[in-house]
Amino acid sequence: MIEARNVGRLFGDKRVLRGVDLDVPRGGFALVTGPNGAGKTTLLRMCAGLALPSEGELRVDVTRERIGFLAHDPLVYRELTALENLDLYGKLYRVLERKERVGMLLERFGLWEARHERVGAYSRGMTQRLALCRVLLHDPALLVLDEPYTALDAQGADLLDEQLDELHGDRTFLVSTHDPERVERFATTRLVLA
Amino acid sequence: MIEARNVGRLFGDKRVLRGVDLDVPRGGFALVTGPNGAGKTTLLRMCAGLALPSEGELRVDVTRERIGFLAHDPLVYRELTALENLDLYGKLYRVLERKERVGMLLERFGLWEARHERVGAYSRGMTQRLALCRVLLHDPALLVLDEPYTALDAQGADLLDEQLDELHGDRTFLVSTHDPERVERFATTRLVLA
Amino acid sequence: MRRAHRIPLPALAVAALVLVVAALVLVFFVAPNDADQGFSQRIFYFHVSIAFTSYLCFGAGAWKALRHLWKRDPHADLESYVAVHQGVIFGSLVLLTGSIWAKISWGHWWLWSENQLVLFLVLFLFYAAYFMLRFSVDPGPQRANLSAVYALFGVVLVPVSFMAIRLAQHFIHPVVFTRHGAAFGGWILVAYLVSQAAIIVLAYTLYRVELAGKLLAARVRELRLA
Amino acid sequence: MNYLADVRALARKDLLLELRARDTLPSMLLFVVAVFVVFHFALPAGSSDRAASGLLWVAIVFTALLGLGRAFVPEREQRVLDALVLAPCDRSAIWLAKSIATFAFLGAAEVVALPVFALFFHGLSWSTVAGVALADVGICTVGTFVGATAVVTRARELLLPLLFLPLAIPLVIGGVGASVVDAPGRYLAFLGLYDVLFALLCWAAFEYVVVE
Amino acid sequence: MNYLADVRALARKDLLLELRARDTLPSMLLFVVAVFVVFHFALPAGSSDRAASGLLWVAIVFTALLGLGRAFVPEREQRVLDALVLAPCDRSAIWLAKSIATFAFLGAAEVVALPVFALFFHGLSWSTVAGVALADVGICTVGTFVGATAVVTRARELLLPLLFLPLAIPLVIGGVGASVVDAPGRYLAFLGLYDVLFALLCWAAFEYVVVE
Ligand code: HEM
Ligand SMILES: Nc1ncnc2c1ncn2[C@@H]1O[C@H](COP(=O)(O)OP(=O)(O)OP(=O)(O)O)[C@@H](O)[C@H]1O
Ligand SMILES: Nc1ncnc2c1ncn2[C@@H]1O[C@H](COP(=O)(O)OP(=O)(O)OP(=O)(O)O)[C@@H](O)[C@H]1O
Ligand SMILES: [Mg+2]
Ligand SMILES: [Mg+2]
Repeated sequence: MIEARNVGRLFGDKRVLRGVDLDVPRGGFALVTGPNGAGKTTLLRMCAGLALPSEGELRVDVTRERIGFLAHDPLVYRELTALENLDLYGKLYRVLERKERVGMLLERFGLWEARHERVGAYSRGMTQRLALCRVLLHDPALLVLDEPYTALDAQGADLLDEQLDELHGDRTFLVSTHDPERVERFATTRLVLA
Repeated sequence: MIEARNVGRLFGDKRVLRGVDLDVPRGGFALVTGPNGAGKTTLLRMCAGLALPSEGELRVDVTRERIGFLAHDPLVYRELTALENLDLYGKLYRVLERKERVGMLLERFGLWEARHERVGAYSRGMTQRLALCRVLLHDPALLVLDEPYTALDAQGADLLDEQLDELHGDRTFLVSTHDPERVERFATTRLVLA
Repeated sequence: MRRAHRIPLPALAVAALVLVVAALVLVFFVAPNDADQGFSQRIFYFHVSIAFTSYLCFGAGAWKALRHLWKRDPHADLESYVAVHQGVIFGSLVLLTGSIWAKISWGHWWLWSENQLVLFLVLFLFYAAYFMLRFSVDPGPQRANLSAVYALFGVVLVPVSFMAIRLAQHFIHPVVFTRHGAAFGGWILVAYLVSQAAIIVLAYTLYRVELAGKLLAARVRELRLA
Repeated sequence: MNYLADVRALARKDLLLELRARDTLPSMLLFVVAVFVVFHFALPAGSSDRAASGLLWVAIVFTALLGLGRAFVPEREQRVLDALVLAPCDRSAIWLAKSIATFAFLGAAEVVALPVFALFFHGLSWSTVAGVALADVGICTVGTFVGATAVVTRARELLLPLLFLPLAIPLVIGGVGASVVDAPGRYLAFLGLYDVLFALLCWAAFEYVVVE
Repeated sequence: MNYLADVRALARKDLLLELRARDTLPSMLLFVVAVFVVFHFALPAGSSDRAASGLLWVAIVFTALLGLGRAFVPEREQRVLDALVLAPCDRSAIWLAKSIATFAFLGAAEVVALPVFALFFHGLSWSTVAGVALADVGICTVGTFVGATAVVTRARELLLPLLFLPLAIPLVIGGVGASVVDAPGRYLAFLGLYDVLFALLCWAAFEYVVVE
């Protein structure tokens, strides 16, 4: 699914990644770790198609609409409600049974009661939950998750575990984290950036 | 240092906190936990002086310049460099030996090499480290830290542990977290919001 | 392979030098004095050649931009930028020579009533903004894309602005080929053509020099970062 | 059809955002009113028609510029543009939807401004209205494109007018022409040509602005 | 003295932010020239002096609105205003510093624009320059105040334009008056009075705007 050969990335004159090799087969689960500033986010953005490598070759074998990308920012409009945000993405991704799925996800992530509130008024954890809803909404084949456990409480983290449990094996995962124990049991590939 | 009696807070018609009682003596360490959306951030903002309780009484016995507040957002200018940001806060807080302290903190949190880069180009963990530098810069007597471990790698978390070790007992702490084990050993007061 | 049968740079430089000298000789010693403007009219040979050349440069920049967007030709971004840069340099010279000429023959450095001048100013402003744009993005694929897109906008803007000026129905000044009709022949024509050739070759030489320098700098940077 | 559905969903979102936050339209209205106040004092009574319609065009271009400066603010604040770019819709739909929303705001401002103008200064000819409508299309298509560009750069705010004004000058010429001459056909045709040309260009090139 | 030091540090930060986007001054020059080119095409050659000074005022109002719209963007983007409010400095220093910075940018733009204007259109009378300077003060003090209000009120609502419109129009009237009438004294005095009055008001009220 993902094949990186000697990938490097520069920002201006600054080298952020060098010689990264990565192979994630369909259904694999790649765990990316490394200290702050190692380039995890940069690598994930490239795999999601938001940036290009400066060197090397990167192949991601999946069309854009089958990718779900969880970034550091929640990527939702602060002035819209949760419902309006998910509805918009549902339309753009042409999700079948859109309204039903939106309702189901909001309920699953405990946001149903708050669905009519401005996202700007959400707490950080609620925003992260909404971002997860956004990512799962169109049932992607490749999930690129950048520190997905951030800001989640214990129950939220368990929820995410369940989701991973359910999807893992079937979908391909590329996950970065500072707490590798949490997802260690899923991992089929490990990449440590330095 | 902090004395809350039956504190409540409403946003519009929405009740976020109700009947919170909290006593943190000088030198105490209060640990605030609770699920996403429980009102931890709201409480911490009130204690830092950024919001007022809608009900009840809240007394914080320290002047504004002796408070250090770590928020969800790093509260630094993205278009300035780390050095420029810290220098600005150093001036506003009239920090003695400002330049030296800024240098010391940048080095301690591993940002010295990146001191001349725009904060906007920092990785998330680097930004969190900078936010910690900002909070410690004026050597506050009351530290209000909202999920301080977020986005830090193992080494960064250890650094923060060290800082807490060093300051604890001497300074007063009000810390919210989703990972209470990490700071359990410091805690003198525990508040669980629901 | 496209680069293999390029004219070597030294040969170009020599050709440019020879042509410029020839043009200077023709313009100042051979071509006859203009009937109503006298000696100052000789600036015309350069003014017009430079104006034409700057349009050529903008066109070349757009062509390279298209190659970047379309073929992802790895050098095209730099080539496009250098071409536009030359265009802006020559554009400044148009403003300069034009202004000098205007001061001599009209007594003003600048006339707002001459729409042709204002049009050129508009284009000049646009390409100046192109530079601002390019310098406010970090080097990388994004900068290459944005530069290319605006280089294309520029060449679309040129004819559109021309049309707009025509529509504005004011007196439009550079109508040499009709106004001077009969007088435009003989040595005048030769002098003009040689100056035009000289300026074009000069521009191409400068383009190649700048490009070589930029490529070298890029190579050095690559080696340093490797 | 999917394309149109995408455009509709995206444009609806922009209208909703404006309804929620009301960031753009009020400042456009403020500016238009201020311009008319200025000219109410500055233009001697009985100024030529030509001067008055010139003023109208100045007001339109700058009001549009104010609106365009805010067009992509919601996307920039939280980097939402990344998510839109990742969505399977054609990228040009993002541009088209934003253009339509901007057009709606500009149109709304003009619905207020034109009658006020007609009242204070000088009647309105149908050709002026047609010219304004055609020029609006050009302003919004090109302006949105430039606005998206300005978002991804660092100099952002200042870059927008710098890139936009030279591109808008043909529109001003065409618009003023359409409102002052007796036979505005050629000017209107020119505006239409401009719209088609630049809309096509923007449509084809937008992809390169938002992705690397 | 500490107060002044705070104001200095804060204003310096704004200037730094501005200069970060490198070529600010050249782009300002380009911007001014572009604006005049638009005016050139909009207004017939040889329009009256009064029309020309009307244009000048339109340009100034526009630049001011553009500047004010972005004045608090850096603070809003990351909620940095919270940190400033927590800092031990007097809150009014935040307002004063921002006003000074905005004034500096507006002033810099005008230092470029006024000579260009004088050169291209029409000499400058001293009363115009005085009117511009006085109006700038009012625009920046009131505008900054309103801008800050807009940042902190969560649902930014209609506040900015609703407040700013009635507050700014008197300045526009006074300024235009000062540059078109023969005896501008009364207008200038009015502008001065306005400045003093509103500066005091803003200075005293700012604290209540930024904290609960
Ligand atoms: C688009 C770029 C320009 C082109 C293609 C162009 C072309 C020409 C041509 C062909 C002539 C000869 C006209 C004649 O002899 O009747 C001319 C004359 C002249 N140009 Fe330009 N020009 C350009 C821009 C400018 C600019 C920017 C200025 C001034 C700042 C300028 C000032 C003049 C003057 C003063 C003359 C002499 C006119 C006369 O006295 O007959 N031109 N230009
Ligand atoms: N747009 C950019 N311009 C310049 N440098 C950048 C940019 N984005 C990232 N960087 C730099 O690249 C390096 C890696 O950043 P990245 O965000 O990929 O790290 P990360 O591994 O995700 O770190 P973290 O664990 O803190 O999230 C950092 O040093 C950062 O400063
Ligand atoms: N400005 C606001 N307007 C309206 N509601 C708000 C506002 N700020 C917070 N809330 C609401 O208050 C509740 C508590 O938010 P708060 O941010 O304090 O939670 P938290 O405990 O910090 O959660 P998390 O663990 O996710 O950070 C949430 O339901 C949130 O929607
Ligand atoms: Mg990261
Ligand atoms: Mg919180």
